[in-house]
Amino acid sequence: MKEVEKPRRADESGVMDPFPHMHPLLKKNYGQWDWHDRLRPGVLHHVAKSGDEVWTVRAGTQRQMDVHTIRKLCDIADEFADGHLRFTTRSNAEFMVTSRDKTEPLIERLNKAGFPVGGTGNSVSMISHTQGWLHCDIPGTDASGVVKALMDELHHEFTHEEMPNRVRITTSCCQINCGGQGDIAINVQYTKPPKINHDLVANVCERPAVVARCPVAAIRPAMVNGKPSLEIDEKKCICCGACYPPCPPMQINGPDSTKLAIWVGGKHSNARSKPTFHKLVAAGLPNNPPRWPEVAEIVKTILYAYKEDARAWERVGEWIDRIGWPRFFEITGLAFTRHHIDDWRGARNSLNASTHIHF
Amino acid sequence: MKEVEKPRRADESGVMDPFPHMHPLLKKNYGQWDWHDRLRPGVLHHVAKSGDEVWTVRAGTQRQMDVHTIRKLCDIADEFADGHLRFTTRSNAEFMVTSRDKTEPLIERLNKAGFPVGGTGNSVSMISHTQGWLHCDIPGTDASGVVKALMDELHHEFTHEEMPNRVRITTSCCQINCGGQGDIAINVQYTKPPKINHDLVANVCERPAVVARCPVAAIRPAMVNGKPSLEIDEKKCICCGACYPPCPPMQINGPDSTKLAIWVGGKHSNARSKPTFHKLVAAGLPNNPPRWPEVAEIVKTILYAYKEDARAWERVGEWIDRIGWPRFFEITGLAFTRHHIDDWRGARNSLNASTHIHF
Amino acid sequence: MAKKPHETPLLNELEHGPWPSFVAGLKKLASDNDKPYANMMKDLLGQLEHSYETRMGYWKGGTVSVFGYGGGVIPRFSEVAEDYPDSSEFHTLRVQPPAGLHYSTELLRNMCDIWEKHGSGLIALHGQSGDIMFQGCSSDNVQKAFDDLNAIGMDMGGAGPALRTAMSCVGHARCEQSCYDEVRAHRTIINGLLDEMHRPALPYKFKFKFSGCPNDCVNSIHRADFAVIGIWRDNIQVDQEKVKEHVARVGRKQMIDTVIANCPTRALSLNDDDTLDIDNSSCVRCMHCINVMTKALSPGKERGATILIGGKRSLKIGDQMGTVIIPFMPLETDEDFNRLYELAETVIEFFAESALEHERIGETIDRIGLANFLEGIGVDVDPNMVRHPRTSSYVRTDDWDEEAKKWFERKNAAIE
Amino acid sequence: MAKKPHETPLLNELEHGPWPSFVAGLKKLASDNDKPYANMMKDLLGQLEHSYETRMGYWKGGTVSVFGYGGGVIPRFSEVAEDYPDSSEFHTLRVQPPAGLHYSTELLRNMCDIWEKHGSGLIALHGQSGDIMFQGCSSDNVQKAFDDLNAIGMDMGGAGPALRTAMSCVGHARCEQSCYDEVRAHRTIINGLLDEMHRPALPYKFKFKFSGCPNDCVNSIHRADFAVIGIWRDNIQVDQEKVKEHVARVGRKQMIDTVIANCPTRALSLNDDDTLDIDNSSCVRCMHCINVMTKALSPGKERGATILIGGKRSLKIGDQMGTVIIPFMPLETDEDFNRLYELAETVIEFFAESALEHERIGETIDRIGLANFLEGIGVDVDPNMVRHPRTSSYVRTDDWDEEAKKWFERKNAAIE
Ligand code: SRM
Ligand code: SRM
Ligand code: SRM
Ligand code: SRM
Ligand code: SF4
Ligand code: SF4
Ligand code: SF4
Ligand code: SF4
Ligand code: SF4
Ligand code: SF4
Ligand code: SF4
Ligand code: SF4
Repeated sequence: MKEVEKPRRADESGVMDPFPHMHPLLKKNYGQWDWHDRLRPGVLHHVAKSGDEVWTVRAGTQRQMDVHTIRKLCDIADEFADGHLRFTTRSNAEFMVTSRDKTEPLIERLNKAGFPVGGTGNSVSMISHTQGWLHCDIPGTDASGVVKALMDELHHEFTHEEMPNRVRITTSCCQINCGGQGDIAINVQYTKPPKINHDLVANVCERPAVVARCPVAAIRPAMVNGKPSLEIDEKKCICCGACYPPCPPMQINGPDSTKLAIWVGGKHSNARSKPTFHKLVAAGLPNNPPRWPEVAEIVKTILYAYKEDARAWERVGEWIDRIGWPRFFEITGLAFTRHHIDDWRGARNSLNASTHIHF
Repeated sequence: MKEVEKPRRADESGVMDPFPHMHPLLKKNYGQWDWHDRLRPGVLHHVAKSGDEVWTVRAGTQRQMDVHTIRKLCDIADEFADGHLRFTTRSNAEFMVTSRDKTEPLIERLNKAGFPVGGTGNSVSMISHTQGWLHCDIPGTDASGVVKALMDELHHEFTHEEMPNRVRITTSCCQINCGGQGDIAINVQYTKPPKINHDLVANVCERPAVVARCPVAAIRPAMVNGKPSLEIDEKKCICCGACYPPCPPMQINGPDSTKLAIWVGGKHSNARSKPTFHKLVAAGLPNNPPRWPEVAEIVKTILYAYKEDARAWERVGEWIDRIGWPRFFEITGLAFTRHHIDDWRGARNSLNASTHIHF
Repeated sequence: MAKKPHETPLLNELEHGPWPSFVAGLKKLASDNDKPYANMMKDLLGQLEHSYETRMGYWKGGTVSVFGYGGGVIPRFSEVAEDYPDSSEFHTLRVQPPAGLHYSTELLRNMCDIWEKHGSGLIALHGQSGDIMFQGCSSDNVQKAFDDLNAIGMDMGGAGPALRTAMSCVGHARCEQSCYDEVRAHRTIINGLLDEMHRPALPYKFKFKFSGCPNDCVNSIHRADFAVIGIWRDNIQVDQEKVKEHVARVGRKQMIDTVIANCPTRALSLNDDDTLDIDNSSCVRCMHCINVMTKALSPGKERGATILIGGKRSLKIGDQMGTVIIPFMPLETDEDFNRLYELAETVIEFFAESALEHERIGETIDRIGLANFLEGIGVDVDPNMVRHPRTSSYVRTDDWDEEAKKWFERKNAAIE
Repeated sequence: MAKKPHETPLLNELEHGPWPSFVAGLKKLASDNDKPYANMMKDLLGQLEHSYETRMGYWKGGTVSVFGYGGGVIPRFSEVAEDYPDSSEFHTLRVQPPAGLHYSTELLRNMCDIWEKHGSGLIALHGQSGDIMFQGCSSDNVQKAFDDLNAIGMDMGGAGPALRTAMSCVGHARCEQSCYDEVRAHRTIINGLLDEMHRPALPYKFKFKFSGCPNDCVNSIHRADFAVIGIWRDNIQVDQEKVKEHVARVGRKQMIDTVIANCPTRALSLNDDDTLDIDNSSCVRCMHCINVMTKALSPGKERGATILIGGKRSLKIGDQMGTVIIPFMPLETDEDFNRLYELAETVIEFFAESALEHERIGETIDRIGLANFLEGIGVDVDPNMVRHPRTSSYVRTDDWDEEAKKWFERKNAAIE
């Protein structure tokens, strides 16, 4: 800091108490809810044991919001929702209203202000959002742009509940994967070992730490042009990118070698089946801003196959477990390759050791 | 060979053709069977597409048979079954008869000759049999004796179909496990690292081969009393016994340190659930000939808990999957310990990564 | 005269379309020529457009913090500052929101005002870990912004090798499935361990997440080092009349296919009179039947939480989910919450002492084995921690009887 | 005068009880004083009693074989021969039975006669791998016994690092579930590769097992390096009238609970008229519904086998099951059986060339990865080989498009 002022000692207040900010009806019935249903896409209806009822209208946002947008949401909340709103784990805004009659006008108002209403129940909710080129120091692609481009295409599926069950899409803008597992996940997949900028290594990187980070021991300390640097065994390297954050001269990103991959069948809930990881289905997709059409295409293909074929309550992964991977690849027209066969630790558990076969 | 004769050149005839030995009705309808049911425990009834019917009476044997016993079986087959019989994968003898009327007299005759009739459907079939002290060079216990002692106790369950589904018990007389996976498996479990007879190592063992065999790299070549021998890192050793067959001076067996362990829930069939491995439930049981009562006790406890609690068609492992491992340990009164938690390769897959909890 | 905006033909393509546009928002900020952030946002858009053109990122890290705290700020310095000088510093402040993400418009408006003054005007609601991210701040303004935010009751979140900002689902506030008071658990733990957040000294990051039931609406099993998930121990509450109504509405076949056949442990059977036969001792509390019939079924009355430890994403050893460490912990009384806090503290202490540098707790467990981890934190083994007991015979069991004794002693103690 | 039998108080306890007693058999042999084996069996009982007393085994291996063959005999020399001299050599001949274990009493009687003459009179029917084990033979008599057995059409089985004796289920001979001719497959493969059995030169043992359907009555997935399991590709054959009869007999609730809810992939639904609605494209051919309703349901008509490779028990890396390598191989025509044989040959060749010493093929696959193994044997990848595609992002995919092309070319070729 340039100007030296006497710094204020922070009030280490920790997690903010939500009760002063919570909608009064929610506060009143805290822990005393009885059941819920859905009025229409985007509108939840919760009934408390006290008999109180609340309708929640859920609206999509761009997450990375300018203050004007946030104030617009506040105006709407002041007008319809007693000056309160909340955000969901997926950056949707939720407005709680105490009378059913308010829902339609509220929806209209939100739509007019450019906020789509939906994301509830068996719809496609907002895509989980990370940083990308806007802010991160290691991104292979953008995040805000990918999400915007895709949500434009999935608008109908956000505002309607026509899927067999909820669909939760995630993105990650580098292979570190700050985005979570997803019914469908769109992640960066590096395709080339890092190119080392040997001039910088000595200054910027703690070499033993970098060596230790590599999961396959592909990095060795080496002297290059008389300077201490690092060396990669390219045959061993699995292009994971783990060496890049602690050592930016290990350039793993390249405008053409940084590709996108699509994964499916990740699931967090414990409903019916246990939680699962998502599985790789397509890779090598071009990193093609501003609209990543090749990615959108595949996401939609998978989504519509699921929409058409899955049964009520089946999540994407559960649907595929029922119909089988052969049929998944058949109806999506995707290729099954040697790269689909896991070879990381514990890979044996992913092999089919049974005659449970799908024809 | 002492007397040197001109050796006969073998006729390398390979697998014997079964058709000359097969019951004529089976041969006639080979590949043309239509359906089957069971007349009573121990009697299968198969109907061919041709309308032909065959009744199969299954009888238990001791597997390790003297010629007199085999001839007794032959006499019975000649009398009732047109001079044919077969053996099952579990060493039971099967007599095929072409009229239902023959089944009762045949059963009577078998019983009189000391062969229990049963082992079909939802009964406890013959225990899989290995070599043990009778013949093997590395056994920790006997096989014939264990099987006999247990089958004596399970006679009722062999001759009746009162279990929820078939029960297949296996035994193995050392940790190499020639016996298979089982609904219930009774296996030797070593509890101490090998004691090395250093005087013999140099003569008997190929040391590098022994070192290579150890799955946890606990064996090192070493000079002991001036002779080349081997040395074990006892902290690393997992008492697997892999070093013993190629190097008998690595004495892994001890009259008190060789213990028995009980495993449950192995399953080979693909029916309903995929095939599974059996899981450890009890260990440290004394190797107590001639009747191994402590083992029999636990086997029966598990068996009767299953009999009482499982639903029709549930195999032992499927039953436990439904009721949960906590309840299994509760109703069998067995202890759950740190040793039940896997720590071998891929162990992570056996941990509960969900809130699927049984209370 | 106002600084001229960069041309952004690629980004402009994201300005339209039915979904709210962040580009429109950024451009609006860039055109707020009366605001201190306008030029910063012009150059930010320029640099972003440059990334879209070249498909490369141009930020690097550094060190920036606020007085008294070691973490919470993500510093960003531009690598192409010569071309985009006004956004050469574009740091983010991670700030902890109210638990459950409830806001009064007053709070939000205050946040906006502060960020308009000291920052870029760009706020992310919320980060994947649950922070409010005030994105885009010069090094000079970080302290000022924080001071103002702190003055309205907000505190910094986590970054670096530290306790991280936690998340809890809406739960008790609006959800009938919620099995414990998420806000209380969330605030008790994080506020108690706050020092670990503000002065990073752990081997690596450590995240808590709180879900009120096994639907796990905050993804805690995959994404939290320490997941607290609501559950119940007694029987599902059933209103058989409402079950019948459900069957009448959807039909028998549909009921069987979507509910009965979907129960993971065959705990459900439909009686011939259309009532439900629940074998609660086989039920694994998966929530499915309750989710389908929200009116007819509810979680039981004896409620609490399951604790899983070790979830994380892919770095170094591949993705890992948390493992059950406590199958059931009642969470109703003050003592219950104390016990939860103590467990959290014990785990953090163990982590601080035993993890290698840059190792997540899940990796530690993987390295030392679950049984040793449990011993380290003083928790007894329980069959609910495993899908199934070991399938490998490669284990040394000479202390079997001693270990078994511990189990029987515990069982007996529980009875007395 | 006849040699005096040893006292066997412990073994005697196994002489009685309802199950057939091997001790009674051994004692009978030991008392056959007019037979050449009587003294051998007296000492055998003595040594066995000694093992029961001391809880230790007393056999050691060695080298014994028959002319022209490298394997098939398991040599056993006593370590306590001074006390039990007449059973100091007690070798076993492993002999291959008729496929499917069918016997005429004539064959069995011949075997008994030969073994009475040259051996101990003790025969195990059968070993876990499927051999007839002629147990207890002096070094001198091994060749004679074999010559006589060979003369009645029997050949030696496997031992050592070699092709092993195979097993096939009763299948076609008496089972309506059987999807291919097990005897033919069994004999085609083993007899074709017989040299590998008789002259051990493989890196380690290699076992084939043949089951006619997924019930896998010979445990092939766990216990065979190469498992051939019958399966069908088209729809389950249904007789709806018989389904209705079944439902009428057991009741709807029972039918739903034991059949519908037990289908692993929810491929079954009970129609309101008590007929069965089978979604064959979701069915994984588990056999369960067919097993329960043997009259109403049968495997489809387009039959063949699934091949799994790599099953074995625990030694060195822990138990392994086989992995699907060929999801479906028709097995009806001569060419079909040729193709099966060729695959077996290719795998054995690959094993011979690529496995390390004392490495089972399953361990090789584990070491080099399934994809490389498939390449090695020239088999194309197929999604049925995996439970699910990879969950780990740790893979280098720069040749993705080339690999994808292979798939599309194959798909196109299949259509043409
Ligand atoms: C608002 C929110 C919690 C919050 O604190 O913000 C929430 C709220 C509810 N969730 Fe959720 N879930 C929320 C994120 C999640 C997540 C996490 C995520 O999206 O990343 C999951 C895990 C998803 C996964 O498995 O990958 C999640 C899995 C569920 C499930 C399990 C569904 C399943 O069958 O697998 C239910 C049960 C149901 O739908 O009946 C559920 C049910 C519900 C209910 C019905 C609970 C209730 O009784 O009120 C709420 C309304 C759901 C709806 O949209 O119809 N919620 N829910 C989150 C809204 C996110 C959004 O804007 O889209
Ligand atoms: C005779 C035999 C085959 C042979 O070639 O020798 C055989 C014969 C039949 N088996 Fe088997 N199985 C035979 C060993 C096995 C084995 C292997 C073993 O016992 O080691 C298995 C795998 C066991 C496992 O999973 O660990 C086996 C798993 C089955 C199953 C699957 C049961 C399940 O629900 O998991 C069936 C289906 C059924 O019972 O309806 C079956 C069905 C049958 C049927 C009904 C097939 C038929 O339609 O004829 C036969 C009569 C069974 C009965 O006992 O009621 N057979 N069957 C074997 C008799 C062994 C014995 O004497 O006890
Ligand atoms: C901002 C955020 C993405 C977002 O836009 O929402 C984010 C951004 C970064 N994450 Fe993350 N992670 C964010 C949530 C996550 C999550 C999700 C979660 O917390 O539920 C994960 C997966 C769960 C987990 O913890 O494993 C996650 C897994 C990682 C990892 C991999 C950790 C691992 O052990 O596998 C790294 C790499 C590291 O720590 O070295 C990482 C590192 C980073 C860094 C610090 C990159 C770096 O090393 O410089 C990113 C800073 C970006 C920036 O410029 O602000 N981030 N990161 C999220 C935090 C916002 C917040 O505080 O609310
Ligand atoms: C005789 C038999 C047990 C029985 O009484 O039935 C048997 C006996 C022996 N087995 Fe076995 N195995 C027998 C079937 C099995 C099976 C079951 C099967 O084939 O379905 C297995 C498990 C499946 C497998 O192949 O893995 C089996 C897995 C082993 C192993 C562990 C192999 C592994 O890779 O894990 C060994 C140790 C070795 O090969 O070094 C072994 C080694 C042995 C040796 C040769 C011990 C030795 O190294 O000296 C035993 C000789 C005993 C003897 O004195 O006759 N035996 N062995 C079975 C062979 C009879 C036959 O030919 O019909
Ligand atoms: S996924 Fe990678 S690039 Fe994206 S925010 Fe996380 S660390 Fe940064
Ligand atoms: S990208 Fe991953 S595998 Fe390759 S050198 Fe870096 S850390 Fe190692
Ligand atoms: S299990 Fe062990 S002792 Fe028993 S026969 Fe097999 S190798 Fe020999
Ligand atoms: S018993 Fe097993 S672990 Fe122990 S030294 Fe021998 S081979 Fe190694
Ligand atoms: S996790 Fe459970 S309690 Fe929390 S919001 Fe989701 S459904 Fe409700
Ligand atoms: S909660 Fe899940 S496991 Fe329990 S009865 Fe309902 S569906 Fe079955
Ligand atoms: S494996 Fe199948 S075909 Fe063979 S006997 Fe068993 S049930 Fe019949
Ligand atoms: S065979 Fe198995 S998977 Fe197929 S329909 Fe029948 S029960 Fe379901």
